[in-house]
Amino acid sequence: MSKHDPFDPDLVRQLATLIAETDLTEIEVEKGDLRIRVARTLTAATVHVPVAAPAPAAPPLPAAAVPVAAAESDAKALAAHPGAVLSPMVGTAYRRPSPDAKPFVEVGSRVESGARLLLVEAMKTFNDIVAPRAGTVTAIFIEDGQPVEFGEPLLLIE
Amino acid sequence: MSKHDPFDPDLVRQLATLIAETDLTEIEVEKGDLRIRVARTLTAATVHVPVAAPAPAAPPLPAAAVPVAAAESDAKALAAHPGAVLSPMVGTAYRRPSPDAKPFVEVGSRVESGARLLLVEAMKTFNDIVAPRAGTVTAIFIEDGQPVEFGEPLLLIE
Amino acid sequence: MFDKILIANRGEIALRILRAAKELGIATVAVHSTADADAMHVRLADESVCIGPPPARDSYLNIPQIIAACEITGADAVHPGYGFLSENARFAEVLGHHGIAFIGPKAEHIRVMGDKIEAKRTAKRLGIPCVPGSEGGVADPDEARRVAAEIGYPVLIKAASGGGGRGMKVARSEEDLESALATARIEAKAAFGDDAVYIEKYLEKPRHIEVQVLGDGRGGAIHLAERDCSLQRRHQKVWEEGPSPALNPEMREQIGGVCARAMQDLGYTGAGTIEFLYEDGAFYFIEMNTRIQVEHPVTEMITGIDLVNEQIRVAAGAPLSLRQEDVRVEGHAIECRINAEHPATFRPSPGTITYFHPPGGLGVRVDSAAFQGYRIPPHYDSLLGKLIVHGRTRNECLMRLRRALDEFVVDGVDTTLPLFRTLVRNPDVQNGLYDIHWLEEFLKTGGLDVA
Amino acid sequence: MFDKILIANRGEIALRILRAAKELGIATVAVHSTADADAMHVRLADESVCIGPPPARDSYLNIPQIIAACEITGADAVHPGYGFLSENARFAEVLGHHGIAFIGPKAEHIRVMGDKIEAKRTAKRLGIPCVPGSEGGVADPDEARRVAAEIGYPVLIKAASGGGGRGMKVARSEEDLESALATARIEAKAAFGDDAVYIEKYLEKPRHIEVQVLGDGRGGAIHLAERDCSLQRRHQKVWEEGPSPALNPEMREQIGGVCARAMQDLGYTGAGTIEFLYEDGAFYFIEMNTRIQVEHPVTEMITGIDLVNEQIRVAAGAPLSLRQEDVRVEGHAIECRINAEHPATFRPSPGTITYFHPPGGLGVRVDSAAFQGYRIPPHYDSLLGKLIVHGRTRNECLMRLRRALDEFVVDGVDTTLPLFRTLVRNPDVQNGLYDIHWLEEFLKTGGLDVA
Repeated sequence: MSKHDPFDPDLVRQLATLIAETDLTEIEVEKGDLRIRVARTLTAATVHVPVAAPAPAAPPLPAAAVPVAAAESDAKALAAHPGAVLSPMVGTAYRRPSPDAKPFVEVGSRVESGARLLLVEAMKTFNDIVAPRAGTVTAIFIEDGQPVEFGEPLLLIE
Repeated sequence: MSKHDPFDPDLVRQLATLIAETDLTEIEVEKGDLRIRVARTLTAATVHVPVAAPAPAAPPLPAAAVPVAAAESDAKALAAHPGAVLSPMVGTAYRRPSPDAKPFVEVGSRVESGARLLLVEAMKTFNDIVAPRAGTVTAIFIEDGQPVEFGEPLLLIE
Repeated sequence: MFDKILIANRGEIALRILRAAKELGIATVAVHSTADADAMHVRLADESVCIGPPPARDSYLNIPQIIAACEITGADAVHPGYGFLSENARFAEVLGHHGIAFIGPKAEHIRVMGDKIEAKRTAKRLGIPCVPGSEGGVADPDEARRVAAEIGYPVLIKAASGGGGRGMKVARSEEDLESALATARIEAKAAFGDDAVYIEKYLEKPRHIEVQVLGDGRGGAIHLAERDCSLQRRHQKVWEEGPSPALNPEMREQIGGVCARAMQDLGYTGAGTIEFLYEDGAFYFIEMNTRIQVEHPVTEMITGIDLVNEQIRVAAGAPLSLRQEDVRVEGHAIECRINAEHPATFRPSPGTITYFHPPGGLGVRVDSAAFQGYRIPPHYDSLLGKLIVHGRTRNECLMRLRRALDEFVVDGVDTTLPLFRTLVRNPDVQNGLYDIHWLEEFLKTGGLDVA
Repeated sequence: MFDKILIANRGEIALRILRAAKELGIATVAVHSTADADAMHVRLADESVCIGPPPARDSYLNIPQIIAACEITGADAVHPGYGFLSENARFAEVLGHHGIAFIGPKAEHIRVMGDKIEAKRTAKRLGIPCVPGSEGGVADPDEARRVAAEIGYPVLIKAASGGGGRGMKVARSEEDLESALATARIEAKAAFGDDAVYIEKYLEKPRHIEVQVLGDGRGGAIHLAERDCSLQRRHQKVWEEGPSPALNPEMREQIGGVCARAMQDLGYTGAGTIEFLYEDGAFYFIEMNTRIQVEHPVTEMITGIDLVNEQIRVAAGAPLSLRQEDVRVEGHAIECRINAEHPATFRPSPGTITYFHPPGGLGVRVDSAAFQGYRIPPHYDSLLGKLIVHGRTRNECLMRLRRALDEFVVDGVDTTLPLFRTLVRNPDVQNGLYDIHWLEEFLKTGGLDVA
């Protein structure tokens, strides 16, 4: 998993404590598009401390599909980051208003809520992606002109 | 998302209490976009004395086959008992040398090693089943004239 | 042939389309809502695009998002499956404006058949038999008597402005007619503020029989025999089979020929289904579905023809791969729609499939996007998969279906498997003696023996 | 018809027989070793009897235990599957003595075909083409030259007392013959103490082609076309298909007719396979298997005939359900034997299957007794299941096989699935250009691209 923690490990620890303190074998919490599930096998004496990415009991994948799925689970982890700005639509993302203009933002840019961050073009229409809150752009995940899907993380504002 | 605290731990504790006090194995609560699910695996309170045979991760069975399988797992448990005398062959078990004779042994009979316990008939041949060790017959699992399979527990000597 | 097909659907039909495309060597794009990110067809597709949140209107019905997904992936054709946008004429048109092929009929044919009145008018014009009745409102008892005598009793008197069964009266003989007419008028007036009524033939115990057609869009069209989908619950098909136990080869040829010629006249493109009620040797048009249907595998099993493959070929401008004389019905096939529902209460049962073991062996086909560990989302229909069984005779098919149902294991969610295990052992079903009311009656009278 | 069939086998073929019996409404008894108590066919059978410990000689080959299992369950017929007791004439006889039907041919036919020399003699008598050669030993170079000229070069000179490839020399032309003969004599003398040699036609790049036959035991017999099983590794078939890419319909009719007439003359009962080497348009008898074969589903997929069903019917005294003119070869089928083995080293991989997801959809059949959670015992062969795919053409079949292989997931043990994913993409395989040496060569030259 990359440097950007998709969720607070303390949350998992807290759930682990809860599962140990109660008689439960499984706790699942879902809020928005974050879903965390912790489970404990009764026979196993030790509690697994940091549960890996929230991929509960993902079945094995046909060989051909594995790389795709791996990439997807990274994206999922990023999407769960509280500072992530997600694409509200399918289209092509642009970082600048025209090919020879400067990018709207760079890593390190300080932005106000409502500031233009990117454009997403779909069906010949350019749609503004604006900052949902004030903060500093700490990462940009997309290249200029890259296709993006719904819910794909575009950048981080922290 | 109230990011570091998407749920109230007390709610999980409360559900854990509920699950313990009721007969449930699973509670799922969904409200708005928050969903919490807690589960508990029911472990049998008592330990099976004759250790259950190694039936690892037996998959669920087609409905039709369930009763047969249940009976089989009982037999397996018995077969693992250290005092069990198992049938060395497929055939029909008889408890007495002829229809009007007395049974070779009854529950409570004290037997020496090598004593005749039963006959198993297969292909018109009667085969002696003898005591593998001295002891007391504490249980007889078969009826007179009952078909038996290989490895089926016939009686217990303790 | 297309280079890349975008599959604008989900569940088992998305997987079905993906399989057909792969077998043609065509690349695939899966589009999906956030709820379907782990779906089988998403995993198996060459590319996938998340197009929106779980509600269908924001994802699977969201035309701009689907067009955008075509644009970013370079898909040159879209297969709409069934449901969702499959019978949306505007979608077909918008795709056309963007230079993307719609794998389905022309927009005008979708539109005509999507309008009940227009569809019936078109069917009549094409020589497809419809329910006989008064052309318009019936003014007085004398006219009613004349019309009723012409179409034969029993007849149904229906409010012209009606719907939902209100203002409908059955007259079983001429003696009943006058009072039924009067009552219907009063009820129609009370319910709809309009006492105009019309008369049509009343079918008491019809079967639902539908004819599969394929057209090349240039005047070539064939039929692929019929399916009998009479076993329904709340107008949802539950069990489909082909050929119909009620038809003989002559009747099959006759109605099939009528449908094929109608599609030739229409210049229809791709796969379609002409649905009929059938009673006492006569067919009565209900509607035409201008798309692939859930139960299409029944036809594939008895004819050996891959319908989705034909859809794709025809949409790409290729001719049909066969002529009418190449179509041969062999044996018998039955499809059971296995839903994630309680088998007696039919309450949907979304959740995680903790164990999944489909049946196999000779003559058994499973079309399902389910797998062990799959979480059935609560947002969509409850179809978990389809079990389709073929046998050389209807009896062999039933015996094979019985053993296949007994092998099928799905744990973690309720399924309708126990219902089918009961149906396959029912004498009426075994004898093919059922109509569209049979299953409802059977369920009402507690016929389902579920532990 | 029988009331209860005891299945004297294990694994996928036990399940295959169980399915056929269920579909005929016949009760089933599974017999099993202690290692197979959790097997799928044991779970699905009406009754099961444990007949011994894991070693096959103490269980699946233990005739008295199997007879006793028949006695205590009241089974009136035994299906032996393949391997184990399936070609044991004494077993068939002992069953007969106990009044239990053996689902297979008469004991005398098993015996004749089980003896290599007797089998070849019988084949010749019945007009089945054999490898031409000197009838007995060849005394001198002149006789050798005469025989060789008659059968055509290249020829093989074989030690009469030989075996295992020792004392074998190939002569490609008359110039080679004298020295090859001398060398073979010397080697034969050294190896076996006997310098007698004989000559037969040498096949350089033969294919393995086999004809499926069915007999009613009363002089009626038909053939069901051929299977091409040339893709072998260490004489084990790996990939089987039908029809053979090397035959045309006339050749199929010709060799099939020869085999069917031979079986009519023999009065053969049930299913059998006549195996040939095939080179340059000619067939050379190898042996006849007097049982159902692993690869029988290939024939079932292209003819629509249920071979195990026919075996049971015929053993019960019923006639075959069809005549020669009813047999029609439709499309193409390929079977892949999925073994629990490492795909490159072929090391067996017993263990627990932690995930099992077979492919589905149109034209795909899986015959497997595996399931998620199944523990493959180390005592028996490594066949995990068979994937059989049908298409209207060989190309469609290959494309479908490719997509089915990509859908098939087996975790927890190694499988040969990756080998088949490579083979289905290989140009020689795609073009059907292979002989019985092809796969060994392919593996030797590192053709397998396994991650």
